[in-house]
Amino acid sequence: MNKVVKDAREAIEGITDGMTLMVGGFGLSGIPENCIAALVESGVKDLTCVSNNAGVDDFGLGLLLQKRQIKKMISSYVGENAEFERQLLAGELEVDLIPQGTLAERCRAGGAGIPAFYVPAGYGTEVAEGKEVREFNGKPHLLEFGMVADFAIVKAWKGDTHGNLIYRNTANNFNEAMATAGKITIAEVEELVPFGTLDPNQIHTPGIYVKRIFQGSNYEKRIERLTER
Amino acid sequence: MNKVVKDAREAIEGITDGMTLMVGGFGLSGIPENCIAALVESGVKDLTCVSNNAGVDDFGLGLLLQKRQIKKMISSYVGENAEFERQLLAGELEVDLIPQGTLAERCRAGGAGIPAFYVPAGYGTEVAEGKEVREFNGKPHLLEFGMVADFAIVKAWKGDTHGNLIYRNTANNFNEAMATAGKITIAEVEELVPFGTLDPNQIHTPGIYVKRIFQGSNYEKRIERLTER
Amino acid sequence: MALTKEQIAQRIARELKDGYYVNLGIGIPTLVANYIPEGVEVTLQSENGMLGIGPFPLKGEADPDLINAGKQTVTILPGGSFFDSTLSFAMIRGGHVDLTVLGAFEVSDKGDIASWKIPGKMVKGMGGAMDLVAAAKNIVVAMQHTSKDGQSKLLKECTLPLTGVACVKKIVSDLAVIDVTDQGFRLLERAPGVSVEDIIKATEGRLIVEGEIPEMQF
Amino acid sequence: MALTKEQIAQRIARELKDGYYVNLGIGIPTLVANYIPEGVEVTLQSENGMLGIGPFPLKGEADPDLINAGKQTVTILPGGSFFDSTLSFAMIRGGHVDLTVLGAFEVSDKGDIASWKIPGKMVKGMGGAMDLVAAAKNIVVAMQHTSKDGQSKLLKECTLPLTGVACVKKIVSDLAVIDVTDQGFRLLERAPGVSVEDIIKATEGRLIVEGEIPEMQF
Repeated sequence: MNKVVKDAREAIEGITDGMTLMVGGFGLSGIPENCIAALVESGVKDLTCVSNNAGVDDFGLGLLLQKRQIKKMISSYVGENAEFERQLLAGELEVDLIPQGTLAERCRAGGAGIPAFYVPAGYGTEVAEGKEVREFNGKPHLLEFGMVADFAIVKAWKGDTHGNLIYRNTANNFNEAMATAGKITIAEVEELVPFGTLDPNQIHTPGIYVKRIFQGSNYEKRIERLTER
Repeated sequence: MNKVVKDAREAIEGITDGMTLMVGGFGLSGIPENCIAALVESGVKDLTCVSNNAGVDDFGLGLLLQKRQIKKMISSYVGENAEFERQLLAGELEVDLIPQGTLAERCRAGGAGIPAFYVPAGYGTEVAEGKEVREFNGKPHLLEFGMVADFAIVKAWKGDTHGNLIYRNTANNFNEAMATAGKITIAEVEELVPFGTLDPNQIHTPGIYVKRIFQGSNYEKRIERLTER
Repeated sequence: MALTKEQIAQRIARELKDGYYVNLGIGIPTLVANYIPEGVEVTLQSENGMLGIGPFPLKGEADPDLINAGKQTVTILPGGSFFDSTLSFAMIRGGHVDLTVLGAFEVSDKGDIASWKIPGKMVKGMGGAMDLVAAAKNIVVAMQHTSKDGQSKLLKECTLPLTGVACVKKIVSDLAVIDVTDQGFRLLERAPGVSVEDIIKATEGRLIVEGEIPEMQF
Repeated sequence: MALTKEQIAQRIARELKDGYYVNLGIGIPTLVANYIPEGVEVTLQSENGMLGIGPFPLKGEADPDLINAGKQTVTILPGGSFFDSTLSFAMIRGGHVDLTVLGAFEVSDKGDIASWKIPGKMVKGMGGAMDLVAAAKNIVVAMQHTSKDGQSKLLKECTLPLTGVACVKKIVSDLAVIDVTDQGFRLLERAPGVSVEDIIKATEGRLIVEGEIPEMQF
């Protein structure tokens, strides 16, 4: 069992044009900075990215948008990005907007072998268009489908050489669900430790889900909205 | 916000004849010993118990079976209990056997506001009788329903006065899912600590799910199959 | 005098009960946290994965790993917890959050809400709003009663794309406190110095006015 | 000579590949852990909520909070993890477990398996078996080829209540190693001293025998 790779460049090997990627993070918090940089460098294109947000103009997935490497975004909120807006209005980019809880649950379901499930969110709105409606306990629900990706790319605080991951604070967000839903899951961590050093009761993502892991470098961890007392 | 109760007797107040209870534990590991004892003492009857197992003859839910307080068991495996067998064969007890993963997921779904979902487990078996079948990706699946209980009774290792819970090792099992699915959730813990003393990144069950909590006493923590090297 | 944003928040804060778990949306709803009544302990949920939102960090103490759903740096209070987005929405969808406060562009007298999209303008996405309105037990909307050019935002039917249907329970606008009932809007309180007539004029949807309508006190 | 239970386990262990995550059922499958080949690192999953099952505890060191799916006290290896039943079956159902080894009363030549219930006798329940067989990528069955009175357990159709349909990929019995193919059972290896004729006689379901059938080496 050898999951440890040298760096982001080695980690993203096999990601090719047209693939679907899940990318963890909420806003700029908990995003896999190293892998995003490596994807930009690789020039891979026509990507479908499943990610709650689309970064900002010059950071996060915004860097891939700038280079026009993304064909389609599947997100819940994309409102912090002028280049995104330009590409969308110019018809250069497809967007599939999904309620945030449904997006999280679809990733979780994909990883959990649940092909479909019912939720109330979106009933009666344009999100419901073309979806099956069914009533439970007198309340209408939509049928939503589990989702998997060719690669899931997540960022954790600590990880071990067996691929066990621990997230920190609200930087967990979508990472935990997406880690379960990649055909191949890549984890970049701030600190890579030998297996056996993490408390087995505190692991958020068990190593079974992670195929490749490396310790990232030069984390910027940019704050999107610094707000102080 | 006051969730702390004195003991199991106070915790089970409001549990009345005919109610549905979820009871955490796998075998005799992670079972709410204090609450089970209090239920026996209370004499409440005609209970429907959702629990992976039914205890052994003289411990765990077996104690409630002995006193004939259980009308129906919803479980995945009930094979360690002679009194259970007697009552079942005598037609005194109803049993609904559910695949273990489906049982866990039904509790989780009930707590997560997901009224129904599809799983492959049980297709083509007697478990599928009367259930809707639907194919996804060429594979038949069964429609299963989320489940909630009047009360969920769980056992944790540590808990705080805000109801945050941490389980230990494999004593977590069904407790985490069931804690989310009780209209009222009762937690008994081996150690009750003041809120603010647990690491917010290590909490398995956030306090929002727990309405009543107390520190149990005299835990026997009986081992069902002692196996040593 | 129409209520200020702060007064809207202050009035909504009176809906809070001890022990409530509450999700506050972006904008006016966020201000509610500043007016939690004495003796009422409320736990704030942030849908990106935490319970127990605390005040903004002290200067220099912001943590990029600790933000709220509006992406602002925050702190966590003792007794709080962190979790992933799936569990966060599981607790929302499962009805474990007692009260959700959010803003709106429009609300209909059937409780429909439009709050996420203005066609022709930029589409930012619904974020967690559709999940919240579809599932919270109790939804209070903080909003302006009319647009800047005087058009009512409390309508028979919403004109903008919906966030959810038949879900809003209560509205606190700059002019009034209104319940949404099976028969339509029901006027409960009016802003200081605002007459019932003013409110009727500003409300396009069915509005029930019965008995004396008290003036809010601040 | 028919294989002993230990030899069945030993033969199954040869199916393990480095890095595999494996769920071992109760009985013979549990013994597989004793024969993991040199240089092959395998992580054992226990469906009650752990990865990295270690050996039984030393005398006096058993922990009531640390048991396997058979309710025996166990230990955890470095690099292992604990989780709840929901996540445990999410990883099983989601296909993250590479190999599942379990026992069976009967297997059909279509890969159906009966392993949980004998009508008229006590019904103990299916536990996690139905979840495991419905979802694992690769299911190997450890079983006796015939009943004590010589009846075949590798059948055209199972006679006992099913655990799952069309799911078994491979069988290691006391007589043979058999693949389950679209055309039925296919004989791969025979136990030392057991003839192809013996195996044909002991197999009621369709059995494909092509070319030389090697004898297992121990």
